Amino acid sequence: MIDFELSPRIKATKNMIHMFAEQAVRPIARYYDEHEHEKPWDLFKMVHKFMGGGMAGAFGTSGKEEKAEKEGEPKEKKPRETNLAGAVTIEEIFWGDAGIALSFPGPGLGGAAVQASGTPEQKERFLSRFSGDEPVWGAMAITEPEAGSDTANIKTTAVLDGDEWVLNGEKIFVTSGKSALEDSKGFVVVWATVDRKAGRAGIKPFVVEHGTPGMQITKIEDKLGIRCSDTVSISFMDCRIPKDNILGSPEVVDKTKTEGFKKAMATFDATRPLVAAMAIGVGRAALDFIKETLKEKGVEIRYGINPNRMTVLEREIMQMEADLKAARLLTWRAVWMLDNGLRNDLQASMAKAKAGMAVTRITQKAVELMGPLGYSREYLLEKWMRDSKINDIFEGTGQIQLLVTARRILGFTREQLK
Amino acid sequence: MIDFELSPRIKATKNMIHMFAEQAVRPIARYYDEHEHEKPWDLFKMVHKFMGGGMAGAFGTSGKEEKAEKEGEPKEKKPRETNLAGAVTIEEIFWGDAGIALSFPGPGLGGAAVQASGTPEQKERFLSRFSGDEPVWGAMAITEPEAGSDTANIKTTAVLDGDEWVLNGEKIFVTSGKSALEDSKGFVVVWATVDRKAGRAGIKPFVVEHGTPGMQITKIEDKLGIRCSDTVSISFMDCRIPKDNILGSPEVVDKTKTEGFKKAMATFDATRPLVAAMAIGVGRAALDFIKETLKEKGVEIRYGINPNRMTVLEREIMQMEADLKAARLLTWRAVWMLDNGLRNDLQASMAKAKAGMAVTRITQKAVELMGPLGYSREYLLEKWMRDSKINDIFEGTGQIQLLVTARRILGFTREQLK
Amino acid sequence: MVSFELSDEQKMIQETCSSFAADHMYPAMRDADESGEIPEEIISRGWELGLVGGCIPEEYEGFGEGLNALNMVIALEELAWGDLSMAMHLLSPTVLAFSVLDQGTEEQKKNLLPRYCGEEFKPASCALVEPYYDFCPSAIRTVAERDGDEFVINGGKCLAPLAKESDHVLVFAATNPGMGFAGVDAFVVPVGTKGMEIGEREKNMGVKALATYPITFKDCRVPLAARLGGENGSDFLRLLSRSRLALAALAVGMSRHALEHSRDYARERVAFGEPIGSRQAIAFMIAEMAIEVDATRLLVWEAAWRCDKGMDFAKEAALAKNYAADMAMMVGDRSVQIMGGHGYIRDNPVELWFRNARGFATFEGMVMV
Amino acid sequence: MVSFELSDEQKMIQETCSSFAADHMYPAMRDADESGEIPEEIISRGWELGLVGGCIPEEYEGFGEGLNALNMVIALEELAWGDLSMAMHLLSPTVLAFSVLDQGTEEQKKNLLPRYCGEEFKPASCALVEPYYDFCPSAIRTVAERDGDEFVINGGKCLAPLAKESDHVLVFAATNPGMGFAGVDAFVVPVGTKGMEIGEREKNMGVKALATYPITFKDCRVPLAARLGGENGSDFLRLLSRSRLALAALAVGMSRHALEHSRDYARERVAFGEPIGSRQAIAFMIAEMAIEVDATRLLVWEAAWRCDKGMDFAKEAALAKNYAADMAMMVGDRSVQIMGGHGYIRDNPVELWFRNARGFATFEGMVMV
Repeated sequence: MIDFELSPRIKATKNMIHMFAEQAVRPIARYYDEHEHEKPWDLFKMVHKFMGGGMAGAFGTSGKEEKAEKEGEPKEKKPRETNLAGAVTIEEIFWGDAGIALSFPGPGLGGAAVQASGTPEQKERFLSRFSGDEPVWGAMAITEPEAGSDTANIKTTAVLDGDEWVLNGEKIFVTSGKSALEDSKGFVVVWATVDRKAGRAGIKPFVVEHGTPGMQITKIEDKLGIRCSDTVSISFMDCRIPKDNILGSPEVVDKTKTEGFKKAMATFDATRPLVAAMAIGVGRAALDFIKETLKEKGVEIRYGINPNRMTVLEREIMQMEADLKAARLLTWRAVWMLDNGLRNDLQASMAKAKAGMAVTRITQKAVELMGPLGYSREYLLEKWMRDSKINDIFEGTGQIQLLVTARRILGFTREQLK
Repeated sequence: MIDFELSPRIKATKNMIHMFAEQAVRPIARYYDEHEHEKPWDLFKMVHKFMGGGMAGAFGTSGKEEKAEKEGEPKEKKPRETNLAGAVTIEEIFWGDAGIALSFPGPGLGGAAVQASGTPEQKERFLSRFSGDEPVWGAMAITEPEAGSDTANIKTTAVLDGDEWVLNGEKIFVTSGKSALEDSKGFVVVWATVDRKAGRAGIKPFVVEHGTPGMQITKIEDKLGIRCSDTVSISFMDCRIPKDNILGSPEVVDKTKTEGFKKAMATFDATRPLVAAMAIGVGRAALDFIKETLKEKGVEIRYGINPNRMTVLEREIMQMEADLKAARLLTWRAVWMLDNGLRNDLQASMAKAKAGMAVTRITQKAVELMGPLGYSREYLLEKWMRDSKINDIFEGTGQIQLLVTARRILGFTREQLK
Repeated sequence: MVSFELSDEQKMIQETCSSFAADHMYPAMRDADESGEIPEEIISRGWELGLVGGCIPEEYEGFGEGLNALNMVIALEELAWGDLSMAMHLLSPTVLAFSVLDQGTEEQKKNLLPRYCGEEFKPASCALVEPYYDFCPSAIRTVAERDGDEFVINGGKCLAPLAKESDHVLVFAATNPGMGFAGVDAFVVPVGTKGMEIGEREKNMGVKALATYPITFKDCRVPLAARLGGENGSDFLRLLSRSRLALAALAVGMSRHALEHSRDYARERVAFGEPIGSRQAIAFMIAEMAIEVDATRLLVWEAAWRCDKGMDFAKEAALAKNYAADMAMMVGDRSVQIMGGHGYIRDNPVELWFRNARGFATFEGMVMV
Repeated sequence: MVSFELSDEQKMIQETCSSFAADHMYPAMRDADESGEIPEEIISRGWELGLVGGCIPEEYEGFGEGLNALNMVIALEELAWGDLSMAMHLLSPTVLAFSVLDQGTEEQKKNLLPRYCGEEFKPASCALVEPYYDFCPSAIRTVAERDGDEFVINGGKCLAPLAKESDHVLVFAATNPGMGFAGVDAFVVPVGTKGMEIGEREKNMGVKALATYPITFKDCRVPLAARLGGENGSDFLRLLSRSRLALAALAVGMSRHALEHSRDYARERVAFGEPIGSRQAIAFMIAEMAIEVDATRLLVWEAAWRCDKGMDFAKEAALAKNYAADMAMMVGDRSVQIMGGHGYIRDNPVELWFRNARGFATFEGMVMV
């Protein structure tokens, strides 16, 4: 039965999170943009205390929720809302500030990988820490200087030596890598190949604990936006980790079946719509700013009249609203499918592609429409334009999303449509 | 010395052609849209009489001009304006009506090919007819049912048998094919391969005279727009033509050098900006329609104010004007380079890509902006939207133009950027 | 609780309409466009789907439980996949019938609704759009002035579907000019009423198989009872919004077909040794088309859902309709572009969708959910 | 007769500015943006190009033959290729100097022009933009009322370049509010004049190395002679249009650099076994960027040519400036997109161009040809 009404539970969370975003996040957004590499520790502690990594719905589930999930089958009949709740929550928190929200403690993508491919023992060992007293971060290291979107081309190696895997290589663009490895007792999930010749099939995820010798943060990036969130480069030089820190089977199955990789992709299918929700939150912030500005000036928007009789401002706002709503509905559809155990890789890519492109356009247009107010750092609009650009880039650029979408629609393989 | 002032000679022609377009072409535009496959013979006779195929500047030069040219070297120092004159003239005539203008008598692309690759004897033999008393058409047959933009994949064969070439195959999308072969004593230049294995190198242009046995028009297309211009399919079944009707050398030079093909491409480099000029003419017609409608209503366009304070109508018009002007300037640059003996393949593609996309957008937007007046066949606006779409398609689609542009800018070969 | 799953009833509607569109409408689309005629038989078969009568309660001789916007937009999407002109012809009675059902007086319901519950297709027309480049439903120029126990209508309309073929036309006129949407009323005017003149059939760029007419009103007098809703009048913005949902749904259906056609062509057509869809330029166009078709459908569903829930949906309907008009033109244009020269030829369907698509920016009223 | 060939003088200007931009400006661009400071040495070297003095005739101690819009837009394109902030800093005196040269009284010329012909860089500011979201040059809110033999200026301005560093600010104010462009005059106001308060340096998203300031006017009194053009006043739309040509030319230069950077990156960066430029999605982006950069340059050239010919060029300048602002944002956005994650990092120049690009929609005045 088609329905767009959020359940009471989600509504309540939404309101709570919105209040939090408005009162605790928005006010400090500018400070952490101007003071790159500083961290809002008080906020982190509060987030950790009251949300118990709930925000981590963003990137996999927290220890607590994880337990809850064990009970039900993955494809249980009675409808679940975990991912929808995640999307709704994320939109609200990112409405507050993208950089700060991205820097929140929690299992992150690393946790999601453990969640997706870890054994019960591993889940216990790696995820339980997120329910502890202190904020902890999990991170994921895939990208390499020469790889970019080309994750199949990973050069970092993992060699089994007795009871240990020995990692060598360099990773870049690790979100919250510093938080996980230096600021807390966290870990990073590192994607490395156990067999270069095996291509995708040889690529496996390994959990590397904070403070493991041979692992070093070599660079902390200065960025266009989302500056509160640290993005680091990590080098691995003969970095030794326990044999059972590999996620999933160490077997290199035949080259067509790329189980390890599929798991990673499964992680992305789950997170992609959530990244879309992030974009939508920022876009909504920009739209709200414009609408409030106009309200103050007593300018009303005449929805419903002939669009060609509107002012440029009115029509732009109408288009922004429609684009934002369209992106949100595509996102809700993708998470709803996930919650209902339906394959959603196509819909997830559609949602992220739409949200990423819509919101970069919306924020860029918003800055233009607000003229000097838009361009000035006295207001947050220009920051949202900088922050939102990341949504068309990370977790797969807009182009990658279109490629995935096109392949599924045309029924082409990766080889047929490069 | 940068200068945008048209020479007095071109200005005079421009004004003359505009008057002609307004008084002789525009009034009958709707009739020949509603009566597809009928032809304005009186107009053709007049065009032939007074312009002596001058309009054919559109597609190569008329017999007369052709003679004139023999005197000067191709790369003579003193500035020539032939192609600029062509572009300016074409914009005016297509402002009148695209379908009718495309159907005008003259050497057309076929003549241009003779011009580009014919021997003096061939030029005399094939082009002199255009200075005769009766309107005559030349046509070009390249596209095949299975080829499309993929001209290298031509399957029509030409086999030398004694003193004759024997052609077999089928061609589609031959502009003015009926006019050339059935309505007048014209010819069609047919691109056929003398050696399939040789790929591009094996493809040669052959002149086939009207009424040659074995050549038959198999289909006359019903089209979205430009209905006054006939587009036909032609089949060749053991069609025999004199040995010396081949243009250029029959030798299949080594596969990297594709001389015959280069000539064809040279033809396109010359005609592409002229196709851009066609688009600009139609786009200007649409823009003029809107501006006159607004003028009647006493609505003035406030150029110069903050674009975001404009009405949607004002801003759209401003963008249409800028796009149209940009396309025209890119086109003028491309023909200016040609007139000055500079390689212009990049600029020609840029101009056509810009003009094609700008004008399809302009005409589609114009119909929207004019509401019921735009959608009604009582006015010509809807026709211009249909006509202009061809400009983003024929002589190489917008995508092909972007591909050519990108290859040149990136310095990639056809193999490096497919 | 959020769900994107169709009810069994909706799935049934979708399947029935979908197969009717595929088996009967689409095969006749091209001929209908070229000839301007829709085969009787398709309409009578289409009428058997019972889409109109299925909304009218038994007390008015129908066999339904009243209006359901969601069910109807699902049906409309499928029908427009088949052919836009036929869908709009078949559903021409909706504007009058559904407006009366939604906001008519009991008397109006009893008199009018039974006409649209019969075995036979029963056309009805509506006159909203006016022949001005800047026509706007909030600034209608046709006026209805009260004069004693009559209303006197003056003005001009266009794009009135099947006006000549119908017994009644639902005419929208300003009773309070300058009051925007609130100043507009609807009037049930019998065809043949003195002062109402239906002109020659219009020639449009698209929907060529749909007969539309201009109508002029010169001191056309109708009784007070002709006003929809009687003394209280009616909520024009609500009716307008319902029609916008219908138009947006039609745009989704037609565009979906254009997308599917482009997809199949891009998969099969070979150039430069590979299917053209294996090149990013074409592939990305198709991906964007798919994203926008789905996006529009969801905007329509959400607005229709709000409508059925009794929430305010005027803004949502306006956003959806405007978004749908832009989307349809983008998709229509690309479906031609992807076929290249073949797309420009009337042997293929895409140029027809290209012409139809542009209409959505101008259409208002004409069909309703 | 139509020609696209630069004169020898223009080629010379182009080469000189181009090598200065490559050798001195671009290498310092990133540091200047991060620190907000432009090295003295770059400005003094840039001043040696003689772009300002080269327009001022000898009678006013310059060494030029007066204003030449075409020459100047060619120079500006090259300088913006090097760095936008530095170019705008270096040319900050143009608005005052060129306005006076173009429309000042003989007295104003004699007093002011020699200041900008010296060996040393001499800043000058202008105050046109106002801190309202809907600021429009045709509806300036800062007013200058005549009171006896003085004008009294009241209002607020922003984005006044180098205001604190300058001796004079050219202030645009409405002498006839409501009269649109015709109601605006320019006033030469010495920094320090009572009632004119220059606020703290502004923080902008882009052009971070360019010092801009807000200025408030509270009953700021200036003599009648301070009005540009004296009793007759001046042609504001003409001055505005000249500044629009300058801004559009700067947008072309900066965008051209972003295009070249994207082109080189797309050629060299390998992913999935091939240069990313060998994929149509990226390649077509670059082709469109190239087309739009060239298109904008030609719009600017044509408008500048009209200006130099003494034709009306206000409309052309507005079209070019607006087109340039859209183009710059498109190019800036894509230059980041093409680099992916690397484009988001401040090690690379593209994010800086992305931030600068958005400014052109808001900038008015600030620099002039």
